[in-house]
Parts: sequence; structure tokens; C-alpha cells
Amino acid sequence: MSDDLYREAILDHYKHPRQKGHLAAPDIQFHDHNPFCGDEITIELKVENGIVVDAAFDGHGCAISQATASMLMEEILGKPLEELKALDKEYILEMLGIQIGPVRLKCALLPLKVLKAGVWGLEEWPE
Amino acid sequence: MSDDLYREAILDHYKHPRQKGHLAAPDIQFHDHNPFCGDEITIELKVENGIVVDAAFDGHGCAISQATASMLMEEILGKPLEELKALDKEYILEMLGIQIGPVRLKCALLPLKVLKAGVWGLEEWPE
Amino acid sequence: MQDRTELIRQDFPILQRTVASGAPLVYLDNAASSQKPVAVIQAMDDYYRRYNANVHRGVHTLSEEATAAFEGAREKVARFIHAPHSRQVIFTRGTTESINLVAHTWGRANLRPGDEVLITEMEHHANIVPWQILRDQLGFTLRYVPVTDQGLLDLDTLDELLTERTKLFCFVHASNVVGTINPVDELVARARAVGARVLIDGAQSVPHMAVDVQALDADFFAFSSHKLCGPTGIGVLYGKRDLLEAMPPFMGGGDMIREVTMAGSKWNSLPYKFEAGTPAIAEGIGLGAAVDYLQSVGMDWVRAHEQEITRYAYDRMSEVEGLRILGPGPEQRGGLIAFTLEGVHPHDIAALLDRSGVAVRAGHHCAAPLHARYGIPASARASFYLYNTTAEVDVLVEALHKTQEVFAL
Amino acid sequence: MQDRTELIRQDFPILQRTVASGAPLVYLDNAASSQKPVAVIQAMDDYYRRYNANVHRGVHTLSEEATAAFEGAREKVARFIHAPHSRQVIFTRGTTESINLVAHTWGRANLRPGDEVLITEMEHHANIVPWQILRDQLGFTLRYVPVTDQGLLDLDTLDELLTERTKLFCFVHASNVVGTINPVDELVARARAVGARVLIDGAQSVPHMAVDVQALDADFFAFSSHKLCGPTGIGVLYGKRDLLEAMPPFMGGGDMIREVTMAGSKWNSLPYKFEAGTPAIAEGIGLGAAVDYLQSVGMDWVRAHEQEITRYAYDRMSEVEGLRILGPGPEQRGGLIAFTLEGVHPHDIAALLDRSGVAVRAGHHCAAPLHARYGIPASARASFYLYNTTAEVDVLVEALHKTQEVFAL
Ligand SMILES: Cc1ncc(COP(=O)(O)O)c(C=O)c1O
Ligand SMILES: Cc1ncc(COP(=O)(O)O)c(C=O)c1O
Repeated sequence: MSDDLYREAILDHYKHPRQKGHLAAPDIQFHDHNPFCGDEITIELKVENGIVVDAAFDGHGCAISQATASMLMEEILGKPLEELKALDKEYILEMLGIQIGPVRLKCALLPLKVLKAGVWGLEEWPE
Repeated sequence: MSDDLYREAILDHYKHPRQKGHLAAPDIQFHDHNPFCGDEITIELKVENGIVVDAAFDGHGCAISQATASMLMEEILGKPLEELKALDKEYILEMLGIQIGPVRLKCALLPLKVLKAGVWGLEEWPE
Repeated sequence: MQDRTELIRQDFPILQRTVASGAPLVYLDNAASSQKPVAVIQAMDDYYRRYNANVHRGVHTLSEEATAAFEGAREKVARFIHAPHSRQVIFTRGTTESINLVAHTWGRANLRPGDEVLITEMEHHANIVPWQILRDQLGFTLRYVPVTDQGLLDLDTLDELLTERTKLFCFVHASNVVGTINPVDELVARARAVGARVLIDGAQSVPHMAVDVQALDADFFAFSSHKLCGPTGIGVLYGKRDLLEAMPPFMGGGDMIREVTMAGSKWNSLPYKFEAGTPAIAEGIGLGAAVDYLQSVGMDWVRAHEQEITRYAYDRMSEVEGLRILGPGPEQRGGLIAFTLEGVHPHDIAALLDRSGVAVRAGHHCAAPLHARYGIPASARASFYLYNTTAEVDVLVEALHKTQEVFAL
Repeated sequence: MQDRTELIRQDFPILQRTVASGAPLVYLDNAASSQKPVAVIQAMDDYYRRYNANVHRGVHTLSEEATAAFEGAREKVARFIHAPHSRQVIFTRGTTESINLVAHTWGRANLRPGDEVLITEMEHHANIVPWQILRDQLGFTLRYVPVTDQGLLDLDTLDELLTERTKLFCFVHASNVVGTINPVDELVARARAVGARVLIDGAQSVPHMAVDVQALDADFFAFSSHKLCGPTGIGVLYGKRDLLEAMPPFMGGGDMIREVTMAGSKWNSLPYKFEAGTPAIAEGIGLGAAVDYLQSVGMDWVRAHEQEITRYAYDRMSEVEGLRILGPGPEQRGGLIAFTLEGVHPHDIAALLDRSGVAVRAGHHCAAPLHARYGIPASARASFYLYNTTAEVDVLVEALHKTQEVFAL
């Protein structure tokens, strides 16, 4: 694992976010924010037969939260909802390929929290 | 000054308190206690023409508070009330002839607090 | 066992000192506050010298390090008391603030006229006064479980005192005066039977024995760091998660909020909802080190050691003429002995023991109602900890004899 | 001046360290928490190694020594802020608890529906949320003085906002975001004219300039130790004596009582009425040492030094393209500069500056309404103290340029 938070792949996703915007008629939509830094993420999913067929995110915040959201959208396309329910911190860290301290970890995990709260149909993802 | 809290004169006053008890018809009577240790002192004065003609104390507590009350009663007999109003910490320390740390000082000053509250006619002696 | 104690004593720098009279320190005032091992002092020193910074909101190296250490300490404490999750460990200033927090939040939200809060006659003021203040504001009824002559809770009265009206039952785990270790299992079962919540004051238990808040089934459990080898300025409130989640916040400010607008605010998740403002960071880290230290010694060893000292002290002190021990025999008590000595006020006992280097406490030990129950204004108290020895008990007893000589007529 | 600073830097062990990247630490996060000089660390170490004991109620040597040191610290603090008497110095955990104490006691006793509490749009959450919570409980009205584009209080609105209905006016002495030093004299005079009480949040003023609470004529004044070279876990509420005397207590427990019976309790005198339970003893002693340290340097020197650094930083940072400074020019501000950088989120700024060893804070700095006012979710903030140098400002500016390079498209 790299210890460079700002390795090129992350900056690239931040500067050129994939799947950013909104879906026409999402089946699942969820929004949350990180109270410590004001990062905001909205995630929308289009689901057919339990499979994610389209995904989009919107929001603003630091490079870590926004790049993570962008990467995550690419990752989940075509995946069954059930599989998303099991995604965890390790999955995100692996995806990012970086080591993160406790404070910035919140930024990296925000998109996952939003995704899981949406997929599980919860009001808020319990920390 | 001695640093022996329990020098003989103090133990003597504690074991053989002077002026302990109650007056028949006191002109001034006041009671207070030390919340930190439960020491209690009541002081009663008989006053004629502004002069203390009789004095008594009652109470219970440690050797320091009780011996100080006993000594103080002897000291004030025959003194004008006005003079009592001005008595202070230094006066008590001189009378006791000992050095006292901040915690036990409260014990030594309790009789003075009671006396002054009574003489000034206050509800409580402001610390 | 004494060999082990000798090693332990080397961890506590203060035990090398002498007092004003030149006598070596014999510290028997542990129930008021314990001494600190080097590991604890060092942990805080290290924080201030190497990575001091405000926690949670910082992105820079120091703040990341401080946050990791502070939150790591919370996890250590959670493991130490067997809390299901570190989020249920709320840092406060001490037992007193922990209990006041419950009164201000759970109490204010749940208690109304007609309700009853049951406490006991052996409580520390910290577990009496907050309920009196709240009662005067909300109009519920406050009742007390009486204490027997032997210093035990009078359980026969529970049938009458613990009823459907009882919403909360608060009691001390181990008394700081009579030493009694209360039968928590039975008390909690009785409370459950009428649907009352239970708050346990663990100020004198957590430092001295293994405590498992889940096994005790406590709804709330409070204790202080400074009595368990940790620093001043920090303590803990543990609570069941559903209760904590449902409670309104206590103080308002930074860190406890999720969102603030001029119109209003939303609360942060546990434990932060109850930790407004910059927390006691160095103190949290110090408490973590204290818990590590105690665990390295082993709480069962601590308890066994104190039992040995206490039994020995009980026997030797009983031989002193005119000395009266408050509370039950050594089997039912924690490591402390409060007593009176005929003809000598407790303050004078403490002052004269101090000449021999022996530090004991004198007063009502913040348990005035219990002293009133026994018809005495004050008592003296010797309280032991893992570093005390039977030889120190001998110094105490010797000094008690000297005290009597000074006061002999 | 830089010579003096070099000497001062030697008092702060942490300033010798490097961060993860290997770069020497450039600590510019002082508004969040300051570093501590050896004298402060040593004072607490010494307490724990030599005379640790619970205060007030103890008769033995250690407790007498601890009590003398702890109460001595209270007197030092009283002199430092020019309080008439040390009894008006109440120890709390920090600014946040100080303000909550006033809300829970004075507020609950004095505020009713129809009354108004006036605060400002530039307050820290610590001076917003307690009033929102209390408003929701008591039903008074909470109003805000708006802030101008330049980061000043819009005094023109006071005619309308400050009226006979206003019972309390709370404002920050020096802002922790825009840096503005508010015109206390004028604000207090305006409050007096309508009979309102005044609470001043001095968290960012006391550490950085000479403060005289009597000259300011504050009714209540709050600040934290950890921002003024002192330890975490302690802070101060100063109040006018008649107000404090008349207020009901905040928390209940040991030390704050004069008498406890099962029927009810009577309160102790000031300051103890507001200090329930074992206080933060080591922390009080550490705060006393911090105040001694700052006084030995001289608060006027500290202020002048920070003004020099701030002016220099303001000029150099203004040269950075896309950098926007929040708040007024350097003349009207304390020693901090919050800013945004086009195209780079404040968290990323802080993380990238950290690589160069520069510690700054990023976020809303617990002043979300103020950030909302400026239409930004967050900012980065460099804040200076007596040990910072213009050379460190150069490192900051250099690192800002590097940050822009990383984020360049
Ligand atoms: C202006 C201001 N008020 C209040 C506070 C809160 O102080 P504390 O977190 O020490 O309680 C701070 C610091 O964070 C501050 O800058
Ligand atoms: C049984 C008990 N409860 C509560 C307390 C209060 O603890 P603190 O003063 O640390 O808040 C103490 C200690 O004084 C105690 O012994």
C-alpha cells in the first residue's frame, strides 16, 4: 500500500470524476455528510433484478471523499445489491490503495456509508 | 512560632475548655459549622455598654477548633465589641502560637467566623 | 506476594518521599485519590512533548496521532470494563459529572411527579445531591434504602421501597466509608422485577476489582480515573446503547454536533453527543495507560492483595483500645477501613498520624447521611491499594497508639 | 524580536520534532490548541511524582501541599485576568463547560418566554448550541448579530437587536475564524444601556493579549487552558460576584455542598458551589504554571509578536493566486488567518501542508453559521503563537505553492 494520499489515480478521479451527476429515475437515493468537515455525498442507483445497472454520485468535499465516490461508482456497476451490503472498510482501503489515518478515514468512508444506508434502506448508517 | 499543632497549651485548652457551656440570657448568640469536617461552634456573649462582660462557647470538633474557641473566650472577656469586629486571621495565629496549613486553618478560624458573624449581626460570615 | 508488591512500589515514584516530619510516606488515602505509576505520568508527558494537538477535527500529523491515542484509550477503557463497544464509554471529569450527566439528560427526559428514584443511605454525595436538585425541579420522590448497624443495605426494606413507581435505582458498588461491597446481582434483579433502571456508582469498585458492566447488567455505570492510578480531570460514564441513543445531550458546543445552523442543531453520534468541547486529551491518554498498567498487574491479584492487607489491618486495628471500625467484617468489604477513636476527633487523628508519615483521610468522606446514621460527625479512614504492605499497617497501628498517648489526660 | 523567539522556542520541546514526511514541525494550529512549555509539563509531572493527593478535605502533608498548589493556581489565574478575587475564578473543563454552566444556572433561573438572548453570527458552536438547547426548553428568543462581508459585527443592527427584551448578550472577544477582535467597550456599553448582562467568550483572546475582566466590565468571561500553554481538561469561568452568589449550582456532589441530609442540601460558598466532585487538580496546577510562563514573557510582547507575524503572513499569503483570506485586515485581527484556495478543498490543503511539516486546521472550526454566511463549507486556518517565526510563514507559503502544483490540472 502506498502512503501517498494523493497518488495519481486519486487525483485523477477527483479532477475527472466518473458517474458524477444524477440519474433520471433512481430506485435508490441517499444523502449524507461528514459533520467534521462538511463533505457531502449523494448516491443514486438504478437496480434491475437485484443488480446495479446504473449509478451516480453528486456532492462536494475533499479529494479523498470525492475520488472515493467516483471510484466506488465504477466498482459497483453490474454488482448485485446483496454484495454491496457486505462491503467494508477494508474493501475501500484496498480500492484506494492507500493507508489513511483516523481523521481522513472518515472522508474515505463517507461514500460507503451513504451507499450502505441507501442499500439497506436505513435512515442513517450506524457508525 | 511553633510548628507543633498539638503544643501543650492547645491540648490543655482542648482537654480543659474554659468558658464552655451556655449563658443564662446572652445578648448575642451565633452558631456555625465547618462543612468539610463537621466542627460546630456556638458562641454566646453578654454585653454591657459595648463591653463583653461574659462569654461562653459550646460545640464539638477537633482539638484545634475547640481549643481556639476556648482561648478566644478568655481573650475577649472585657473587650469592647468594636475591637472584636477587627480581629483577623493573624490575631488567631498569634494567639495559638502555631503555624497552620490551609486545611486545618479552617478549623482554627471557625470560632472567629462565628464570633464575628455574631458581633456584626450577619447571617453568615462571608469568607 | 510481598515480593511482587516491592516491585510494584518501584513503579510509583511518590512512594520514595518523606513527609514534613521526616518520616517516610505511608500513603493510606487511596479511596480519596490513588498514586500514579511512572507509566501513566510518562504517557502524558510524552503526549505533551511529542504529539500534543486537538483531536478529531485535525488533518495534520500531530492531530492524527493525538486522535489515535485518545480514541485508543477509549477502547482500552471499554475492554477494561467489558463494555460491548467503545462508543458506550463517555469521558467526563469524573464520577460526579457522570452521575450529573445522567440526571440532567435521562432524568430530565424520564422523571415526572409521582415517579420515584431510589438511592441508599450509604451513597456518596455525588449520588445524592444531583437527585435532590432534580427532585426539587421536577417534583418526583426520592427515597433511601436504609443501612443496618453492620453497614449493609437493609434488603428487607426493598419490598416496600422498590415498586412500580421506582424509575431508577442508584447505588454504590463498594462503599467509600463502610467498605461494603453491595450484592449487585440481587439489587439489579430486584430493580428489573419492577422495571426500574439501574445506575451503579463504581468509583470504589473499578480501581480495586475486575468489573464487567455487562455481567452486572448495569444501565449506567460511573467511575473516576484519579482513583485507579490515572490522572485527575477525567472519568467515565458507561451506558446501555439504546438508553444513550435516546437521551438528549447534556452540554452544547463543538464536537457534540452533527450540524449547526442559526435555526437549530442536530446531535452527533455516540459518544460525542455527550462530549461537548475539547475533551481532556492528555488525561484520556493517561487513563488508557493506567488501565494498561492495572491489567498488566491483574485485577484479581489487586483484589487478593487488598483483601490480605485489609484482613491484617482489621485484626490489628481491632486490638487498639477505644477504636471502633465502621461497617462489616473483612470478608464483605473492599480495601478500606473507616474508624473512630474514643476521645480523639478524626481530624486530630489524621494530623497526628501525618507526623508518623501516615496519610489517612478524616471527615465525613462526602457521605454525611451515612455518618448521621451512625450518630457521628466524622471518621478517619485508612484505604489500601496494590502498593501497600502489611508493614505499613504496622506503622499505622503504632502511630495510632502514639496518638492516644498525646491525647491521654 | 526573533532572538527572543529563539529562546522561547527552546522552552517548547515539541518544536524540535519532525512529522511523518521527515520535515520539521511548523505548528500553526494554535487556535485549536497551543503547545506547552517545559515549565507546565514539569509542574504537573512534579505534582504526580511528589505531592499528588485529593484537595480540600485532607489533613495530611500531601493533601495540604496539593491544596496549597491548587488554590495558589486559582490566585495566579485571578491575577492574570485581573479578577477582584480568586473566588470568582471557577474551574471548568474549558470554555464550552463555562458557557454551559452559565446557561444551566443563570439562564435557567433568569430567562423566560418573551425574553431575548442575543449572540452573533461569528460565534463558536460553544456559544451557540447551549443557547439553542436552552431556548428549546425555556421558550425565549435567540437572535444573532449579523457579520459584514469584511468579518466585522454589523453594529448598525444593534439598535434593532439590542432592546429591553434582551437579557443577555453573548459574543466572542476574538473570532477563531475571521480573527476579528471585537469592540468590547462599545458592545458592553450598548448592553448596559438596555440592562442586558454580558457573557464574553475569551477562548481566543486570553492566550494572546492582556485581558482585564474588570476593565472590560464582563458579567461572565470564559476561556480554556489548553489554548494558552496550559494542559487540557481545565478552563475558567469568571463571573461578577453578586451574579455568582445568586445563581443556583450546576452539578451536585462532593465539595459543592455545605451540608447534606437525606431531606436536602445547602450549597458551599464560591467558587466551590460550582465545582462538584474532585476537581482537575494537576490541570489546575499546570494552568497556574502556564499563566506564570506567559506573564514572564509578557502579554504585551506576545501580542506585538503575533501582530508582526500576522502582518507578514497576511502580506505573503495575499500574493498566492486564488487564495482568499476571510475577515478584516491585519490591524483588526488576532494572530490567525483563515483562508480558502481555489480548486483545493481545505482538507486537502491541510493534508498537503502536513507533508511540508506545516500543521494547519481545516474545516468549519466549530463556526458553521459563519461559514454558511460566507457560502463555504470549510476553510483552512493558520494560527500563530509566541513561538512562531516569519521563517515559518515562509515555509507555509512555499507549501501552499506546492499544494497548488499537485492540484494543477
Ligand atoms: C472562540 C472559541 N470559543 C470556544 C471554544 C471552545 O473551547 P473548548 O473546546 O476548549 O471548550 C473555542 C475553541 O475551540 C474557540 O476558539
Ligand atoms: C463512592 C464514591 N462515589 C463518588 C465519588 C466522587 O468521585 P469524584 O470526586 O472523582 O467525582 C467518590 C470519590 O470521592 C466515591 O468514593
